[in-house]
Amino acid sequence: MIAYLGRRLIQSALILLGVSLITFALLYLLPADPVRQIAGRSATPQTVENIRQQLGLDQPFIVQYWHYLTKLVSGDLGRSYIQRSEVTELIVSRLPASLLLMVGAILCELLIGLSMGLIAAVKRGTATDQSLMVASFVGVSAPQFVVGLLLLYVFAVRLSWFPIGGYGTWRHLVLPSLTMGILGAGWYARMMRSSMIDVLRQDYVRTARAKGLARGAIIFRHALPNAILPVIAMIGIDIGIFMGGIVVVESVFGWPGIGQLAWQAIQRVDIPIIMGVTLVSAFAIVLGNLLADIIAPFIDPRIKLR
Amino acid sequence: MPAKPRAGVWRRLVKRRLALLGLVIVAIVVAGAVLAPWLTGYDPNEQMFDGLTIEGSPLPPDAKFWLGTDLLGRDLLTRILYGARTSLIIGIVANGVALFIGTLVGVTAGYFRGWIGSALMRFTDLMMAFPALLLAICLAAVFQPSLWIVAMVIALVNWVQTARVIYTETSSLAEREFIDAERTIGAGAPRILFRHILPHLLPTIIVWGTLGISTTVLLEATLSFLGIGVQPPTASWGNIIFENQTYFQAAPWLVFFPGAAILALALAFNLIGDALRDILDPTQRGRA
Amino acid sequence: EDTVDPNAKQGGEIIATYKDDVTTLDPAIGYDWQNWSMIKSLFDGLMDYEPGTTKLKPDLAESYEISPDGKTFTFRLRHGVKFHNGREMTADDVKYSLDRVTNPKTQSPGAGFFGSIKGYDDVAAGKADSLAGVTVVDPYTVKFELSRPDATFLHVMAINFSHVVPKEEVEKYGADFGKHPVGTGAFKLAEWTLGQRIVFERNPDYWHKGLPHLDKITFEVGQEPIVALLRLQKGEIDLPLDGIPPAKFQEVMSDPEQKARVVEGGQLHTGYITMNTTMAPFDNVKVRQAVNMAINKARIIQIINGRAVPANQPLPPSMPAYDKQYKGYPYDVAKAKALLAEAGHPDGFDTQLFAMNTDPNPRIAQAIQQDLAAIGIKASIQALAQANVIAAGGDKAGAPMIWSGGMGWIADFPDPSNFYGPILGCAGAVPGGWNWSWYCNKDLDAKAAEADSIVDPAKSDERYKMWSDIYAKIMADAPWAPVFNEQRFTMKSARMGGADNLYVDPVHVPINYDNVYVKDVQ
Amino acid sequence: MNAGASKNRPGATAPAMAGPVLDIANLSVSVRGEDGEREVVSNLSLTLARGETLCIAGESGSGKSMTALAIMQLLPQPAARISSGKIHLGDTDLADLDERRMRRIRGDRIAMIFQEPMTSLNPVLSIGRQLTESIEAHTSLSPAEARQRAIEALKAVRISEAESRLRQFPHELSGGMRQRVMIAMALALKPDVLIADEPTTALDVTVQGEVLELLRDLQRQHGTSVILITHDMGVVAEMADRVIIMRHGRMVEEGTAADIFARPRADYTRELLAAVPRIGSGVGRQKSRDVETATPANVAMVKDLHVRFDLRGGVFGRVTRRVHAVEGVSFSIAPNETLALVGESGCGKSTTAKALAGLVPYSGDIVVGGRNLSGLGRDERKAVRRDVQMIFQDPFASLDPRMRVGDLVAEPLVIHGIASRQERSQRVAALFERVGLSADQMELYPHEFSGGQRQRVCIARALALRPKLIIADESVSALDVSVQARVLDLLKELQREFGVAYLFISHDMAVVENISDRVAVMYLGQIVEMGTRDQVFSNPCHPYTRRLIEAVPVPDPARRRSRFARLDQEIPSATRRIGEAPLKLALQDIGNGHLVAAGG
Ligand SMILES: Nc1ncnc2c1ncn2[C@@H]1O[C@H](COP(=O)(O)OP(=O)(O)OP(=O)(O)O)[C@@H](O)[C@H]1O
Ligand SMILES: Nc1ncnc2c1ncn2[C@@H]1O[C@H](COP(=O)(O)OP(=O)(O)OP(=O)(O)O)[C@@H](O)[C@H]1O
Ligand SMILES: [Mg+2]
Ligand SMILES: [Mg+2]
Repeated sequence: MIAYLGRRLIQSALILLGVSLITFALLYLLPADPVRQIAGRSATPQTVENIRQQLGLDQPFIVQYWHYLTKLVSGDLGRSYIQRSEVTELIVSRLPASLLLMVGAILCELLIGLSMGLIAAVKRGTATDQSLMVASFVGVSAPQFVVGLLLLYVFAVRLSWFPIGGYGTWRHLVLPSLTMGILGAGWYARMMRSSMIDVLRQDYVRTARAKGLARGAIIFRHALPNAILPVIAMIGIDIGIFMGGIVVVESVFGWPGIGQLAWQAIQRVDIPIIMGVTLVSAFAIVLGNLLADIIAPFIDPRIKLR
Repeated sequence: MPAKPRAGVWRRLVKRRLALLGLVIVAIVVAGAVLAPWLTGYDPNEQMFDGLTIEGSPLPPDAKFWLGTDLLGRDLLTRILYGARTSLIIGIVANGVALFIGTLVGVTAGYFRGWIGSALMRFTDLMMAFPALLLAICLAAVFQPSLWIVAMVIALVNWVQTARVIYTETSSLAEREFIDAERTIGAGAPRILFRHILPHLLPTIIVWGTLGISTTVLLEATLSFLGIGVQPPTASWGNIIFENQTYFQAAPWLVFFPGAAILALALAFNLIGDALRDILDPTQRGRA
Repeated sequence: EDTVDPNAKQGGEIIATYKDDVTTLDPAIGYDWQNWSMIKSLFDGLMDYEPGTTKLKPDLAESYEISPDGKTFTFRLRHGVKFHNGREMTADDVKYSLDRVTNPKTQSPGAGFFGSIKGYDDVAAGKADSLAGVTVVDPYTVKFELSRPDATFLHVMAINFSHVVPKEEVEKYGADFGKHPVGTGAFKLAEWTLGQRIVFERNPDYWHKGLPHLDKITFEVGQEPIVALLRLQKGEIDLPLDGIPPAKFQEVMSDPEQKARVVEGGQLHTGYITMNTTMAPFDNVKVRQAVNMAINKARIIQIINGRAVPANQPLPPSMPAYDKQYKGYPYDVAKAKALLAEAGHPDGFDTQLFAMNTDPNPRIAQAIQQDLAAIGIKASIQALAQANVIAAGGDKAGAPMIWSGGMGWIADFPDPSNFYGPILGCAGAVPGGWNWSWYCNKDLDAKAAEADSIVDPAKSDERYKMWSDIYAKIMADAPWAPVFNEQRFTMKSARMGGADNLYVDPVHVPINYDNVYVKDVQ
Repeated sequence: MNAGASKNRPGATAPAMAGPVLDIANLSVSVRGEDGEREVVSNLSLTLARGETLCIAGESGSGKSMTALAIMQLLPQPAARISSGKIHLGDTDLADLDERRMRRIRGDRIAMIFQEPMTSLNPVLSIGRQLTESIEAHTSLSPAEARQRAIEALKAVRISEAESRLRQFPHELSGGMRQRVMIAMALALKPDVLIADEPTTALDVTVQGEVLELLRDLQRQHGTSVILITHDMGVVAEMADRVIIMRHGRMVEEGTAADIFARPRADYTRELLAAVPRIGSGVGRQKSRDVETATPANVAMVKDLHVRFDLRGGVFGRVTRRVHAVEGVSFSIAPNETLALVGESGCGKSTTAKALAGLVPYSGDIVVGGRNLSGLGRDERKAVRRDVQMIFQDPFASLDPRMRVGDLVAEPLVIHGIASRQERSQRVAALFERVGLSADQMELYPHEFSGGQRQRVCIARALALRPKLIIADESVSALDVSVQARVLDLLKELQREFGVAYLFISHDMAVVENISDRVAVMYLGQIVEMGTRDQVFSNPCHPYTRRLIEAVPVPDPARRRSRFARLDQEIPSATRRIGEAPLKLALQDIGNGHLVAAGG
């Protein structure tokens, strides 16, 4: 276990290194000049040059990347070009909102997706099954921003059940989480259904039935834990999808998370922030996958961490 | 005698109600895209003088503009029809390229173990760790967006999942006994790959292909929504929504119709893909 | 001493919203729409403007003197002005603040404004730490020596970059001073939750008695304009400061109750199309003139719901030196075509039009595209993130045409010269510069320098006349096609009080926080 | 409970108790398929007396499992249903009982054990949980009492350290132990009827003996009635009081075990019995030929073969443990000779075969046709490869399901560039005929054949290149006895005709005795005994060999054993830490080339 963790951590570090290198290279190739963003429109060429030097942006790529890495090792993500504050501080201040949203979204998709999938699998072939699956398809196929705008319009503007935007109480969380969750819920419903149908065909379910167990016990105790495994693995991958979706959903709902931060930074070529957010996201994804892998043996004792 | 494999896939597809619905939708969209010039009397980019109110507001659907006009006074129906071209091109090209890269990487990594395989898979892991949309945004910023660039960006982002799936499948195929059997009769890697592994991957590739189209169309829409998609005035369903999204209350038709179009197309491909998955799955063969 | 609104009520709190997070509140750095007037409320400069107008007045300075040659400015400081930390502001702070803003290490985007101060070049080059031209005569007197007469210098002393900061606090927070601003202004920062809210609290020790009126302003950020407006309609907030979203404009303006709460005003803004005068075929003045005649400005203004007035010259109407007599190029497609033909392009040509990718700019670009198509110019649109457009513009071979919207020129201070230097003068026509039409007319540069050396306020009309001429000449060369001057529409809650012009203050953009008040306090 | 306690066993006496426990009358089960409904059990009637063991035997697909599932009301839904008939358990007719009431009967009054111990237990629940839940479902015992009952049940099936086993998960147990847990689970509530559907088919012979023994014991104690489904006539002979033979969903014969074996009435029964391989009746060749050590004439020679699989672990993924799958195996095969490799699951038989076929990297020497494989280039190796062909255990898995069988058989010719297209198809047609298939079947896909036919396709494919050696890895294990017999005959015939040598891998001692010239017994990656068939079977010297032979159930109720040889422990693992190589056994010649490992 320890060895496994150690190895996974090394792998993760390498992945993060790769991510940082690629992002850094992409940003280096960007035609837009960050210095011009900082210097503003009244700057003299002298000022521009000064700033370029100050930021080390006149250095060759390798040198710049090396500087970035060495600082990164000590946890220093640099300072935002535009905001001038520590990227770490900016991200830390916005991360809770994004994490909250992510947790909300995961809850939504698990709650909706898993129960839909479960019901559909148990009622396989019936009208319930079919309508649930069509619903899940719609969920998978709906563009997030359309869903977001629609939910906003119906539940916040028209019905006033939830606030229109912003951040703070659980009521603020509902609509954005739902928006992010619906897509995943569709996937999970389908995955859960097929996984569950598969599990319900297994010999051990037959054994459980042969023992005369009640239906509930068979479904929830015998089938569910087996069926949920592929879903757990998905949650890790999901985090990557969320990190993308966050940009859209946060902007629709004015949610103060890192998605908005990233989007603003991209608009203004604020490289340290883009780097920071990318790395944090990549870290979250890697961590999510790691967690999924670590949780798996607790659900399925056959799985050994090796 | 049971049906020969793949013979009758089409027939079985058509027999499923949902798949049929999907096929019909795709057919409608394709027809709309191809026949756009004959279906509407307007030019997709023509900003009509009578397409806006005096105050500059778009017109709701009426007899003249069936689906209303957009913020520049263009006929929305026409733009949606022409936008279908973009969305389909992106869906097919981007997805095709993604599928190709994904299959190539997945098969190579899955069949050839050793350093090539693990290097490829580590790279895939790395790409998985990228927040996809963020990567797309960065890429879109580096290359100035055009239809083809957007397609390539989407492909570069989307091949990863395919590679993963194909990898898993290839490595389990490579473990199958009949592959061992091929080796014992002296079959070389090319033969095994092309004659024996690829045909088995075909259902997966087809299914991912169809499912991927919907993902791709959605991603293009999202990129357009963020203003880094296909360039105006070229219409794509995504950028129609993007241009008009703030009007979703004042002029809901501007978001509703293209949104419904995206949903319908994505839904259609999902339905087809799902049905294909069932039909092509050998373990399902012979089942009712 | 200027007046305080006698009807103003003291106290009360308001909530204002912005979409984007506030980047920094450091006066040497902040250069955004959001933080511009926030900084003005936290800090003060030697000069300021009468609230709601473009009229200069002394602020931290009690009075000033200008030497006859226009090269020495002596300011006498107000006594008893205290920083938020309680220390009294003195002439040393003034000098420190200017040394700081010009020091390259500060990376101030506004350093260039101080180019006329003696010793600026040395500081900018890193050869000196201190501006030789700024001397502390006594704790309440500070003297500026310029290397050339500079008619805009009093404006420069009013812009944020020259606002006075306390050395000890700057040193304490270092690069984070922007997050912990301490100034002499009407408000002080009470809370800043990144990405969520900024809270301003009334500065009880503000030197200007009776100001500010409000006890507290909460800025909520990250709010989409449309959400902000909905919240305003529900009475949750008072000031949606990104304005009325286009999608809602019609609805608001057609409701008399809401319309009554909308304040309309001019803005020191011009939206224009640049044409790269070094790139064929735009190196031909006739082509540029043709473009000027091809643009249907009325239609474009219709697209943005009539929230602008057509422009025919670089300067906006509310700017001194705006030439009311100037008629500009008429909208005349036939003539435009003829001009194109004369220029050797009877069938038009292919080109590119760059624009920023946020609404409504892509739409405006498409309208322009259609207008150009009418005379045969086939322009493909490049709708890019702001940074990329700016990069293309600063590259001599980068962008044939750029629609300036979203990045367009909003004046730093209400002086005609402010529309010239970086965006139309030779100084800006350098790689990375902001003169995207790469228009460089040495004669005009000389004329501009001459105009700006007329420092005597009494001769300002003469100076303005010179500037009007300069802009007229520019229009003859037509490096730009001015399209419109945006009007500002600020909507407020019913409880907000204060003169209308405070809500469309030309300098305190978007509004003047110090002088507004709420009507519902006891 | 005391009902059966006093009963004497063994003995084929008809059960004395009045009134059957289970009475099935005219049961028909039909299955809906693509081409309509099909009866898979037709008009089956049977009774089961208290304390009796009823064996249902018959070829694969004859409807045995369907019958069992019908009794349990566990027919696969919605495909299968009981179309008519009654199933009386005491007074209740199970056939039309609602699900809720049926649930109370399942597990409590009728219990069932399934074929696959590996998949019949829920992998994610602990043994204890799975045991106690059925107890709790049917009794009002407290959790602690249920646990106690579970421990007793585990002890009853002779699982050591029963208490700590409760916390273990199925995958931590061996196949035999899992099947014992299944039995414990089934018997914990002392049901009236126990249905065991091929309970030992998936197990090694030695473990099979264990489990059968246990079933018998428990039945003796509790007087449970047992329906035992099997296709192994040996098991039938060992276990049955009465036997039912089924074919195509119908009962073809019913009678006491002694009657069935001694005086089969139906033709099919006779056919079935004739096909059963028996130890000691090997009719292959009378005399075992003498075998010399490696001569150039040998088609293949293996010397000191080692195959090890590295298991990685640790932070840097270094090799920490190693599976010593094959540890220094040496043998040689002469032309026209059959060498059998026997041993229990996991002892390294397949790995040896794979090394020989070039499918796994190995160390040591493999010489084929006088050429050492390790020294050859790619093309040469490909050429040598032609001489060694392989037939796998599962004919279905070893044929690419997406190719026509004709193409599959032609493929080796294509790869080696033999013959023109036309000649090829002629040759393939000839091969098809040779292995007993018709040439027009070339157009079909593998799934359109039966298991035996598929194996014939594999054989044809192996023969296509005219190899000198064919490796048959458990090639007949998956087949029905009758089919198995036919395939074995085919193999022998082909040997006579073409003079091919076989490396015949099997765990079934009876089959081995039938076909082999020489036998090598493998244990933990090493050969522990090797000699001619007669040497090994009439004079097994190594204890392990002896145990293997003894464990084979004899298909003759008259020779029923009172006890099976007990396995003293589970087979030790071939996985070891780095640096801990297993002890190398030295083989001693005890005369005439009969090699036996010293010590044992
Ligand atoms: N789920 C199912 N759906 C359709 N047909 C089935 C299903 N299960 C079994 N059958 C068919 O029912 C028939 C009887 O099968 P059954 O499993 O009872 O055979 P069996 O005698 O147990 O064979 P084996 O020895 O191989 O276990 C077979 O022809 C089989 O193909
Ligand atoms: N690729 C592999 N990696 C690791 N271990 C392996 C591998 N292949 C086989 N083994 C191990 O090697 C040992 C010998 O396996 P092998 O398949 O040769 O046994 P076998 O005698 O053929 O058994 P069976 O009768 O079950 O087929 C077993 O412990 C097995 O788990
Ligand atoms: Mg069966
Ligand atoms: Mg084996």
